[in-house]
Amino acid sequence: MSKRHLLALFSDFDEAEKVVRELRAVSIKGFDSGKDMIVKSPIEHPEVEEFLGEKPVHVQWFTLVGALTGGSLAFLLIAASQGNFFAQLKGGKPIVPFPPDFVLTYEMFILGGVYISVLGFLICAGLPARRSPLYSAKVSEDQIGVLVQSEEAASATLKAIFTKHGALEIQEETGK
Amino acid sequence: MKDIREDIAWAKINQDVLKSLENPRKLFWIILFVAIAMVGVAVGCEIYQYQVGLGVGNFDNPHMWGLYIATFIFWIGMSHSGTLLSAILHLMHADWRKPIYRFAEAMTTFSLMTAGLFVAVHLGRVWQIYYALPYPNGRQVWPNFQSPLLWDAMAIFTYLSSSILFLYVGMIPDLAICRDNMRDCWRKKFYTVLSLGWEGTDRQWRNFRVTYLTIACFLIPLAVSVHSIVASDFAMSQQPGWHITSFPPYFVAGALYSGCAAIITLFIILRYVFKFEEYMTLPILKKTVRLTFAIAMVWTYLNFIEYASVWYGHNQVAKDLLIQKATGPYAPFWWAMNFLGSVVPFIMFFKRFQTNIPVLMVVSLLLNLGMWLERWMIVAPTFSHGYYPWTWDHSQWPSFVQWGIVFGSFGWFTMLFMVFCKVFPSVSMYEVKEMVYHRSRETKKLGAVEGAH
Amino acid sequence: MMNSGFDRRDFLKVLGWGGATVALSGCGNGSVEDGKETVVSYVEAKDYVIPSISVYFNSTCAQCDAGCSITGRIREGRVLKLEGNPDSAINRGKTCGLGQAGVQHHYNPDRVREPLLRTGDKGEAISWDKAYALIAEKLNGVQGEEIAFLSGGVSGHLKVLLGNYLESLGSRNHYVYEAIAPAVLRAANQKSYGAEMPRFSINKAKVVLSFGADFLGSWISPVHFSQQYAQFRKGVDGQRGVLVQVESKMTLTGANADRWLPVRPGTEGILALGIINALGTASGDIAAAVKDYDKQRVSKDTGVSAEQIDKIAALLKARTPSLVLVGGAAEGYAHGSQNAAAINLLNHVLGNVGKTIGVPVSVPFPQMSPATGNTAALQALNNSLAAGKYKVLFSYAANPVFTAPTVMKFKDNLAKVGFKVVFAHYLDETALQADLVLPLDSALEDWGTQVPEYLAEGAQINIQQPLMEKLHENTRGMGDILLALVKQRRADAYKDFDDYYAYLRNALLQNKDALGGSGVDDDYFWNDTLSKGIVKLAGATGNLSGTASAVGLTLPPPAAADTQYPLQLIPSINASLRDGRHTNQPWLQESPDPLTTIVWDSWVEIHPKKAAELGIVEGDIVEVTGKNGSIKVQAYLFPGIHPDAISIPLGRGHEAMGRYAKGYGVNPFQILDAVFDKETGELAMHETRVKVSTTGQRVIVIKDEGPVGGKQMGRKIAVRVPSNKIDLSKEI
Amino acid sequence: MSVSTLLENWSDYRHLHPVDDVPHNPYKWAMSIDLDACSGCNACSVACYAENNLPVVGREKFAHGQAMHWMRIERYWDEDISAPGGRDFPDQGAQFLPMMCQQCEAAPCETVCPVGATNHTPDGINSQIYNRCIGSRYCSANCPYKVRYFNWYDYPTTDNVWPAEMNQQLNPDVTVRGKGVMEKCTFCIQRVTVAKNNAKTQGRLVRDGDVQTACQQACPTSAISFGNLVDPESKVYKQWKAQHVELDKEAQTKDKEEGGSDLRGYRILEELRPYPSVMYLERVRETAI
Amino acid sequence: MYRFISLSILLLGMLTATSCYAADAPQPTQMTEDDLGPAIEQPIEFPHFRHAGDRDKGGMEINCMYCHTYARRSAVAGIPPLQKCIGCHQSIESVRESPRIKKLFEYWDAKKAIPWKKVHDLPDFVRFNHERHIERFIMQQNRPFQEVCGYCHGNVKEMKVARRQKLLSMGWCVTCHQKDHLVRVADGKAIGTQAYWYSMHKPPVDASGIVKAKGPNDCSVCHK
Repeated sequence: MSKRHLLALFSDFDEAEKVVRELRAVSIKGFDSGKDMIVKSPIEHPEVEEFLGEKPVHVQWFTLVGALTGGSLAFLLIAASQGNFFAQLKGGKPIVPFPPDFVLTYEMFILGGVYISVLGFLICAGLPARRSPLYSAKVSEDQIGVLVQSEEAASATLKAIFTKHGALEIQEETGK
Repeated sequence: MKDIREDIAWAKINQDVLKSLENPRKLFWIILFVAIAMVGVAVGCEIYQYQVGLGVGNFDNPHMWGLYIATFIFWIGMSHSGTLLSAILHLMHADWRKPIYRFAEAMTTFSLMTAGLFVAVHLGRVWQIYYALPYPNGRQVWPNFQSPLLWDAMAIFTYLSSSILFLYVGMIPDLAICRDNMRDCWRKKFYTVLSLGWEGTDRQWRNFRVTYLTIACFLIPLAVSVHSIVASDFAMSQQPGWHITSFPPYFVAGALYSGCAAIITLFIILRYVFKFEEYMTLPILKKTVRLTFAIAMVWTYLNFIEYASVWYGHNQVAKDLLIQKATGPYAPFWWAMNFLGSVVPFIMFFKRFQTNIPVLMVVSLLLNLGMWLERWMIVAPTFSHGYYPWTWDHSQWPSFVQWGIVFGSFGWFTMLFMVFCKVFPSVSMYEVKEMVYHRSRETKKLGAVEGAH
Repeated sequence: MMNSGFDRRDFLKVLGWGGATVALSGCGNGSVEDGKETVVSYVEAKDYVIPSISVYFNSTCAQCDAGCSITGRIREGRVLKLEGNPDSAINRGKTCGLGQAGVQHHYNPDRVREPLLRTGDKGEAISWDKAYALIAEKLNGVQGEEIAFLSGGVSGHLKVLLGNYLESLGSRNHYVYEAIAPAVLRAANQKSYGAEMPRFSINKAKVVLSFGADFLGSWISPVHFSQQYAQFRKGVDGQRGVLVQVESKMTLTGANADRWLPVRPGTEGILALGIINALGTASGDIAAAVKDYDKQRVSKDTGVSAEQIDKIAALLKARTPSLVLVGGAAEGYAHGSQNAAAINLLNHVLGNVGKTIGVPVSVPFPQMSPATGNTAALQALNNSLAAGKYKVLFSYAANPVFTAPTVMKFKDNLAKVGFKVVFAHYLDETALQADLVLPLDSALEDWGTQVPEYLAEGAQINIQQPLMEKLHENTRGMGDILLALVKQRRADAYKDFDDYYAYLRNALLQNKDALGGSGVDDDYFWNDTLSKGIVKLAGATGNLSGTASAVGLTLPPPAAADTQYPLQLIPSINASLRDGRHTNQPWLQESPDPLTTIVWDSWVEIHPKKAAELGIVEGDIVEVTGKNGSIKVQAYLFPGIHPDAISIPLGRGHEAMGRYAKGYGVNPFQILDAVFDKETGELAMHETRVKVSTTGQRVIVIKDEGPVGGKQMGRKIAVRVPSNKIDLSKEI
Repeated sequence: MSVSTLLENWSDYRHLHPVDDVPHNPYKWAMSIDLDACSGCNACSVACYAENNLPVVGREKFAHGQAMHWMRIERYWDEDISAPGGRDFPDQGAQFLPMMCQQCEAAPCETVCPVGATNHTPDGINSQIYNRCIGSRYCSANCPYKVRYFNWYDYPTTDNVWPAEMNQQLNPDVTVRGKGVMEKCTFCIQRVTVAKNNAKTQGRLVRDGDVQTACQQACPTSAISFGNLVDPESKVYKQWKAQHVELDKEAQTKDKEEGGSDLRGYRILEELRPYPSVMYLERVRETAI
Repeated sequence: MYRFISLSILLLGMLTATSCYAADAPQPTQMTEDDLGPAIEQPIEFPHFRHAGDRDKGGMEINCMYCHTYARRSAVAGIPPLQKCIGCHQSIESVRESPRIKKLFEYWDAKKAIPWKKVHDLPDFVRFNHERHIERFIMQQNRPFQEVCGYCHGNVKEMKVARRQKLLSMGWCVTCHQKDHLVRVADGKAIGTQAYWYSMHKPPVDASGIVKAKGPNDCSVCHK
């Protein structure tokens, strides 16, 4: 059964917050506030996360993996290449000297960390993404948007809630 | 006086910043043209040097290194401020960084790119540079990982790529803004691609926050390590004047120092060229200036600690060199370096100058000159006056080729930077909005409290 | 059969010069380019010829007259390097820098390649036949005494052939001219020892007292003496030899002396007598002669302190045998002979004669023993030229236009000669004056025999043979040329010899028995001789007949102070450049002067004190003015020189000769005064008085030493240990 | 799998050289130079030009300090000569010192080369690999003796360095260095290699005297001796032994004797721990006069 | 949630794989594969197969080193002197009139060296020593010379004009140098004792006293 999207724009966060809280409170058939609601804001906004409720972030796992592999890869590569067939003394130092290898390990540790975290970010944030059907440039300017998807039936109620809280504009997905 | 007006309409922020992509003042084009001309000079010199050999730069035995390495260090140092302002202040939630960190990071990236060039320029056989890259090859030989130069390469590569990522990630929301506001043209496509379809959804923001923070955390130790490694190019060797324990911190301090000075310069230029008076406000400038002054004092301290340790230490050779620096042919530059580095910053000590744009412009330039001299005074005298008296050489000076390439590198940097400002928003719009938002909330709360009386 | 030589010539021919161009292809990572290069291959090859394996041939070094034997390393037909030949008693496998540079004389790009005939002021290349014909034509109808032959020192069969030629011309005018030769010494030695060149045993002496004899640098047979010196330092029975050097300008030997005494220029003889006096062992006329040379006076005259004189005397008494040497510094004055005589006297008094001064040997063939050059010859020639006595002049191995003092007007006098033939390697100053220039083979392409003036141990004849195929088609060996010329006069006498090689082979084989080849097959003997490069033979030993006597020994008092020309000019002899005939060999130009480390240029050495007086600092371009002209040259402050003297090295300042010589430095020969030694008539090189004035220009002196000069700045680099702490004889 | 190689030879890869370690076996090339015999005549230097294809840089470049002499003769005066209050004349002569690459056992130049163009060979020579060098010049920057020379120009193609005839003199066994590479004294490694090859072919080790360096061969006073430091028969070994100079010490025990030792052997800048392979024998100052 | 974990595990696996590769990369990969060089125009099309080839294939089975005689005595194998070709050919009337031999004699009569083109050209400043390799493998180990020569030069006895068969790159040389090669042992001692002891690897001696040693691994052996 098909779902329809609704986008409501609000001028400030207090409005948006009220809407969200209400949407989470009321239970409408064919609409699950947990899954079907997305809040779009022009700035990174702590309150949003607050009133949307806790949602876990996994980037740090990527970071950990990246950093560790980066480091180990560095040390293995370097030590092994120093100990290859051409192993020759240099300046009375051991063939596999620790200080230099550790310096490089350190750098690779960071390199791995950064690269993989960014990779992780893209994966977790689902980027690059196709634009959602309903999008208003206003969001990137100064308004806050609430995007919901629901069944035909529920959309009316949702719209009502939006207008109640003085939505500046409500966009509706044109039916198929 | 406030860092920024709280009643700026968010829409206005967008307009103002986006304007900078459209029509800057005529001055912009003048600067750009001059920069390109400077690059031309450098390219000419490099071609000549490449054809004939490094001898044309007036290198000799013992003057094996010259301005190239000195300037290389200078640019590496320059790059550190971006990280400092952006990453450290970000972790410390100092939100006055927000209007100015974008161009600071750009500066980091571009000065690293400039520094990278000097590695190539310096080499005797640049066409064999790939020998220094660690990759499995048909010769089955590997670079020598014991060499500090290789650590350099690794560190700089890491630093460059990480700070580019940092810059980019931090810019995604703004790119989205550009995308939304651009009329249909190549730019629109361009931004559409770069913004990766950012829509500012809660999920995106959530991961964004964590990632940005993580990278910031990585960048700080990285930045420190980069310049310590550059320092170890010298400190690891036995040469008098180089083999000094305090070199790594000394280098880092110097790096931050020159970086901050450069930020002040660019701050002023951008403020004027792109009419950013609203965002790059005097109070922010003042904060930057104070920060710079603090770092200047740190550098001064480390600088004199270095002299002191050499002076009181038992290494007669190093001591001779120090005396030579202060009295020999390099004396004028050495004293100038100390004056510019340690005395001039005291101008910033006075409140009345902390917001005086012309004065600060001059001062910041002087400080950078001083920092450049510092690098030169680290490299050159040791060569001219090393361990072995028979090989001392006090009469060899860099030729126009070396000077030309150094000169050109500044053009190269400016060119890259100017182009950047034309293509990307050099002020972070979304974060300025955040700043405005939070500030206004504060005041609202205050207002409420007052109302209660 | 005269195969062996030619065989080798063939082998030398078969290979191209491929190797070098390969070597020169820069240091890149040249990719694999199959089929681009061609491989150098043989047509025929002897078994011993293997590509990339060197072959070695012995010959004789012709860079100076010391006669060191050399071994040339040849690969793919190119001589690459010269090493000493260990079998030679003279250099025992060692070489000096000058000798090493022999290859650069051979490969020199500025060598004359074609016979050149003067047309106007240009030289036109002509064929050899034409050249010979021309000479014949010019000689025709010219009296013998109207023909003169100027040459440097010659010996061996070349000398014989030359003699025959002159004889065939009916000319007795053979002038043997060496710009810097110990001619005064020879005369003095003849007087005091009855031999021109007795054998000096530095290695046997415990003390060597040298009056300006630079035996480590350029004196007589430096490589040989260097080896003796090494043994002398190790010491006889555990006592390290002590070297005392007396001279007004420090030579390389002086720099190695344990005690270097700067004497007032020209007072060496006085010091010698003073020492004899201080020894107090002399008797008879000697005692009489030296009685009024008491310490105080001598010290006043010479500037050597009285106690120093005592010390030396004491040392000479305590350690015997000792050896006293006379060098250029003592010879170069109007009273040079007296100086030398006085110094030789010291040897008699010390009883060194027969101990460290030994009986000379000579080759049993007087006609081959060297005709030693001197400067008196130049004077004589110059006078005759001035008188316009000569219609034809040959010149070989001499460059008088460069080395004769301008005041002698040699160049102008030379112009009076109708036809001037110069046998030359380079177009040097003299060659440029010639009407006909004949290009010579280099010493590494030519055949010859040579007998050194100073024979180290037994008598020996040095063989000179080609180390590689001729570099330039149209050069000829001096021997071949002379042979051709003499054939013009006496065709039948020489008809058996179609070239000098044949002549040489024949000449040696004739005396096989005397040369220790009795009963040996000719070819074997000949090949053996060639492979050895030396013929050792029982030498005729003379005897030292000289008796100690001071009769007629009168030394002038030191020259009175000259207000107009206060300074004595000492033209110093650089071990590698000598009289300037090797200046066009870049290695020598770039090898720093041992004492000043200056390269590629001339300089004037001034004592720092004197310089301070005159307000001169290093690098000032100063004008050195004498009675006969002046030269501008950079100043170098040098502690090793008497404050009343300045010194300019000889050998540089060429106006011709080649790319590496022309226009570098100045030529002090130009401003020498024409003062001659009273007895021998030798040019007194040190008798020129000059004044020095600044010109206001200043340059950076191009030298190897750093801005702190010879200081070690407290580093432990070159260290000395007192001799009483160590025993060198125990060392390995 | 090289990780296994790594683990197998771990102790090898980690041990300290040259301290607590025998010098190379079977060869360790070393030199000793008797400064009392050296007369500073420059023969060695010229011989080196001849053997090793050194370019004559000419007047201008020499003036710029770009000379290429691998072996340079240094001339020192006593410190007080013509110094205030000092002697006016060097009445005890000068001191000459032939200075060339000291072939350090723990060479500061080796560690810092980014591409490993200079290594320590198994027979203890500090090798310079021209076609690996990229010209970062770090090695020279780190060399306390400053005996490394850089090709600032492309000498093979420079006028009058090797004009047509002269390049026929070039030694085919030695690379002619082009623009942008570092070079230095190699202990005439081309000669050493030939000697080693011949020895191997005959199934023996190189004997003392099989190989001479160009400078040693020329030296008129035989002040230079060169040989294998681990061969008890070699002259160099005996000299080092007699002088109590040990390769792997930064301060010789003999120097600790009070009043200084009565032996002449010393190494220059030993205290920096490069463990040079060239021992100098002090020049003797005569006390009799 | 879980897909994140699984993703990171995937990443982990991926990167450890890379690092294993990285650790392995430093060792030379076996590079024995052929690499045919360009066909080269020679002044005279010298038919190797006819001289060195097997009898049944119409060859004469002449030993490589009969003509390339320098190979065992010096660093370069060298091209035989013209006189050597003539030495045989003047007495072989049968082919005397064939165009190639005619050409040969033209050169001989003119006493001109034949400008052979170089077939095996190493990069500049690499110095390969034939003598050592022949000593080591033919003289000491008595391996058939065609195998030893052929290792680098390919199966010449079946070629007409010689042509490069192998890569001859540094890596290619190394793959052979790092193998353990037999050292002939005289009275229980490896010939030249430690002369085969390169860098710090002492040659392994097994129970039967057989010594094996690697090739030299130090740069200055080939690059001088």
